[in-house]
Amino acid sequence: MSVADATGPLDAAWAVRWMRGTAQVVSENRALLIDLDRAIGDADHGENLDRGFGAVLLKLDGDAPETPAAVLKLVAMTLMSTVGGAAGPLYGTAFLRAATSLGDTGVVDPSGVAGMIAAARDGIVARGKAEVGDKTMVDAWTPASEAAETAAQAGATAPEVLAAAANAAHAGAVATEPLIARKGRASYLGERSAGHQDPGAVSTALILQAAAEAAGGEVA
Amino acid sequence: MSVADATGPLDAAWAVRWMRGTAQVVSENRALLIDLDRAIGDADHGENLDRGFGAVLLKLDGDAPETPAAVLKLVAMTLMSTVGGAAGPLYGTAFLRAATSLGDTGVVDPSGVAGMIAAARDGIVARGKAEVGDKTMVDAWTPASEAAETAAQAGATAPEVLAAAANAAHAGAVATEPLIARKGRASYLGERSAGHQDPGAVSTALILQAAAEAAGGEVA
Amino acid sequence: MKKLINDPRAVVNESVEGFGIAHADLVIVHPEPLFITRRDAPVQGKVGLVSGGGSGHEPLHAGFVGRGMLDAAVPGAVFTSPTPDQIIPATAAVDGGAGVLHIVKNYTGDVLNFETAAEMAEADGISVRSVLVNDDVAVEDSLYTAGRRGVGGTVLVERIAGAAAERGDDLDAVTAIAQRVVDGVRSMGVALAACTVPHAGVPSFELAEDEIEIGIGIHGEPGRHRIAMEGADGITQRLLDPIVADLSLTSGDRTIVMVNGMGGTPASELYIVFRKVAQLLGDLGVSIDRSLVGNYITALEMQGASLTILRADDEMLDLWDAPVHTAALRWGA
Amino acid sequence: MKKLINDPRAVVNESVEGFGIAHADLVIVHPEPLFITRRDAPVQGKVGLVSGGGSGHEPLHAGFVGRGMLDAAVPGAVFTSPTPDQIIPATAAVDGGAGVLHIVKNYTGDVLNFETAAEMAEADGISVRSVLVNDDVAVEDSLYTAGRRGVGGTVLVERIAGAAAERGDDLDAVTAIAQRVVDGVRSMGVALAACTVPHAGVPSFELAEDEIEIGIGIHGEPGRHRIAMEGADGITQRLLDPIVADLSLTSGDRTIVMVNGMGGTPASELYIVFRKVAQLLGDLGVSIDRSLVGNYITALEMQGASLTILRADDEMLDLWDAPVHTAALRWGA
Ligand SMILES: Nc1ncnc2c1ncn2[C@@H]1O[C@H](COP(=O)(O)OP(=O)(O)O)[C@@H](O)[C@H]1O
Ligand SMILES: Nc1ncnc2c1ncn2[C@@H]1O[C@H](COP(=O)(O)OP(=O)(O)O)[C@@H](O)[C@H]1O
Ligand SMILES: [Mg+2]
Ligand SMILES: [Mg+2]
Ligand SMILES: [Mg+2]
Ligand SMILES: [Mg+2]
Repeated sequence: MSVADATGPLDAAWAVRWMRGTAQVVSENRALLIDLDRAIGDADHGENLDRGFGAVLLKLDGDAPETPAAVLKLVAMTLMSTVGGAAGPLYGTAFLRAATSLGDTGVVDPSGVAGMIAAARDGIVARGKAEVGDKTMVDAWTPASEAAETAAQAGATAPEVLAAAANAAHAGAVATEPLIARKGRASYLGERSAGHQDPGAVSTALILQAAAEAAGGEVA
Repeated sequence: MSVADATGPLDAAWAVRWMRGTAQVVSENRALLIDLDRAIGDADHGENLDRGFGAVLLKLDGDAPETPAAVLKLVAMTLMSTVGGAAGPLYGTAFLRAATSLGDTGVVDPSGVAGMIAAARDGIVARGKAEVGDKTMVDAWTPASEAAETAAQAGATAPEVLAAAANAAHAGAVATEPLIARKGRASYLGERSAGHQDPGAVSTALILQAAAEAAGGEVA
Repeated sequence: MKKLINDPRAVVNESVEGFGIAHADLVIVHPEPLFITRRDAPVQGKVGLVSGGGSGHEPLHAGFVGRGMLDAAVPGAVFTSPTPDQIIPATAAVDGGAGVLHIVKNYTGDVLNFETAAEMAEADGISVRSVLVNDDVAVEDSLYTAGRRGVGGTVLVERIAGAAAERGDDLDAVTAIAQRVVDGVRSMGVALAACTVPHAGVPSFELAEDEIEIGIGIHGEPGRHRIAMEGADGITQRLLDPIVADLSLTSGDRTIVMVNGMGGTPASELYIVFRKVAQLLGDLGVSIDRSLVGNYITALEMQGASLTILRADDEMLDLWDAPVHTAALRWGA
Repeated sequence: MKKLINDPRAVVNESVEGFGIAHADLVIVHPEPLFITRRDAPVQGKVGLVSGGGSGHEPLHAGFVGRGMLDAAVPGAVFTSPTPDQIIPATAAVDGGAGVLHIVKNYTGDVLNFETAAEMAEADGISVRSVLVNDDVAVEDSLYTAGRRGVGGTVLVERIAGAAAERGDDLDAVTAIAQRVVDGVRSMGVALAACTVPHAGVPSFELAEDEIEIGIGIHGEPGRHRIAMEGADGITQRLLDPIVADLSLTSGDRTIVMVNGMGGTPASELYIVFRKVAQLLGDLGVSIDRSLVGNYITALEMQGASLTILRADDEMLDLWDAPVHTAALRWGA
């Protein structure tokens, strides 16, 4: 079974599939993320995430948390202690807040998905103080959160909500290309930061894509 | 008057023309000599000689020694204090011994030329302990000295003796190409020193060529 | 990419391991999670100084661990700030009861990770203060940037605050003098050629044979702008002018000057830069009271240099002169 | 060629001028002819130590002028030994009545120029001895070479002989201990990338992305052979093996080890090499009693490293530990 074909309820097993899928897609895109970061940063984003999600895989092999929230909390703690840089605390906070938003629910419903993504986004903003348009991962999480909310309110299934979020995140990441960075180390480049997609926005899209695929959602 | 056209007796004025000609030809071949030394040494031979003969020019501008020997002694002292490296003491000794061999003669005759070149060569060997075939400037000075001696004994004019020496030095320099160096820093390369002409042998040929040209001798 | 390394992912661990063996008289390397403390840590009653950040800037920070400077250094992956789970035990290990100062270079990653660590160490009952070094005048400190970067000034902060801690200043006083150095120190850098991050494997940027990057940081990132190659004197003027302007240096001011190599620049070239700095400051009537010329905060094997100037007062100069004994900076001890 | 220089022909003068300003407390730069002495030279009754050679190896030699090491350094043009007219006044300037030792690296040019200078200084009534450093095991000491080159071992000779002179040994004794160090020290180097001599303007040799030069000297000359790129551990083994063999190091031997950067190699990589040296010597039962890791004798901005090992005895270790205060090496003072 390839991770992309998996379907089922958004339970703890889904969360584990999501994380395994993320590890795989991050590893496949390690060089791309390094390259994006090389252009406007310090060439480590792909390496950092690959190290972090590699550690997540090891943790998941040893541990089988029983709720989606427990999985995400384990991920949060692992990323926090292995990624470093800006992305470590930001993604760590995102997954921690996402976990908190889920409480002890066993299966995440559509509005739970939207709430989880909103919580993640808000956590990143609380830590990093970036606004939309600053050319950061917030430019992927914000449209993702909005799309998820809209889809959930329109009655979409949980996988559909995730797919909507992933697609919006992807569009958001692409849209960072012309922007001039105002947060993170790309901001040091001033106008020279324009013309490249933000690595954190791109990795956000990959992570949400993995979430949707783990749920069997169709991602464009 | 270009230095190459000058003719006349081998007097102090000739010695001065020789040195001005050497300064010019060394400066023109600075890059070539650096390149030869880069291949099997440390890339400074052309720079060292250019600095040294540049200093000689300045000295000659300020001072007008009255005998050939006095010119060569001034050159020797100047090279000794400005060239450095292996070539500085070797050429310094060569010109000092050459000067000594001339005594206070006002005009150098054919056998005087041969004696001067032999003295220079012997001085280099005394300082550097190199033998023919070791891929050093000795491989140019030795055939030059032999050719000068032969020409002088055959009744050649002084300019002709110089021309014979210059031609032999040139041939000697070319013949260093296949040799494996056994003295100087090229020896550190072992077999990798083969395939390049020795920079000091090449500069020797240039110096003797300038001597002949300053005397109006035909150099092939 | 050609480097004297084995596995790109093992660079930091193997290098720190070698460092620990070479300087076993001075430091202890704690491997898991990785941090380095001075051998006699914690020094009872002394404020502990912790700094850290991405690796690749050696000798910063581990090379500055020892008497009169840092109590602990926390190295992250190359150019990646360390994680709280390294910073927290390092903080605990050097707390001699008088609290701990975190010296943090102003990068989002460093700030967030040290912030988290400080919070958690405080929760464990350790008094923690932080000072943020942001001395790079190449970056404007504005709403449109993450603020000025922390670069060469860090070395001076670590030395002077380290001396203050060593003489027995309390946590507030050490924090205050560290902040005073931050306020008075500015830097500017230039790159002639980029460095190659081991895990990336290709140079961080490409420069033509006749181009240089002005206003670079210490992470191989491109600088503020690219200009045509110039002589050392002209480049030095470009580094100096914005610092003099930002600090409003004027006749009679005293300074500590550091001309720092980025890792791939010969010492001879750094002294040529220093010579011009001395001339130009002399022309302004500004005195150089102390100086450092060498590789102190690098970007792997980058070719280039940075200039750091601190407007110094009597106390700073006294603290500067106090004994220091670390792998990379040593006098009076 | 991109360098932080102005005019290629002014590199040495401008660099030494900057050095003199930065270290005015330690040295005096004599400009014409160029040489550097310790500020308090001549030290009455102390044997004077003079070394020198081509420039481009900084901090060698000027960086080692000061208490407990050299009394004078004589810099030639880049990679070109200095001339007698520099060496003679340097020798005279540091003769405190106890005579002068010339520490000469074994290159034809250095030998001839120092020889001439020594003769002329003797003629002026100064007692001069010479010691020839020839520690490079990459070169065979045979009829077919100019003998082994002097490389990293020079630093150790200067330090230990400098300490002996400082404690009051007479000229014979200082010469003897210097010679003892020469006899017991060996080195071997590797280049990952060549350097560019300023007046030449192009790299001294070209290496493909996957090639390295083993057995290089310190003048940008090609090495003994070219091999495919390897990991740091493998390269370290290649540097170590011939030294161990040549010195016949065996279990119980004590050593001073220097892992030296050629100018363009990050400190982190040197520590990775040192780590492996420590492992390998440990396996042999050979102890590392003292060590240096850093840029001590360089070849401009060459990328690479050299390993130097001295079989040390009690006296050498004691002298090593004695106070030294120079720009580039300092402890106990
Ligand atoms: N203040 C911030 N708020 C939100 N995201 C940020 C902020 N600063 C940086 N980022 C994100 O972090 C990414 C860089 O992550 P990474 O390269 O791992 O860390 P570092 O910048 O420390 O090297 C950027 O592409 C950006 O998306
Ligand atoms: N022992 C020697 N005897 C004669 N000539 C020598 C000897 N050693 C070196 N040379 C000559 O010196 C030349 C190199 O001179 P140069 O490059 O100026 O000095 P260095 O080798 O010190 O850099 C060689 O090409 C060789 O001709
Ligand atoms: Mg990054
Ligand atoms: Mg040469
Ligand atoms: Mg980073
Ligand atoms: Mg030379």
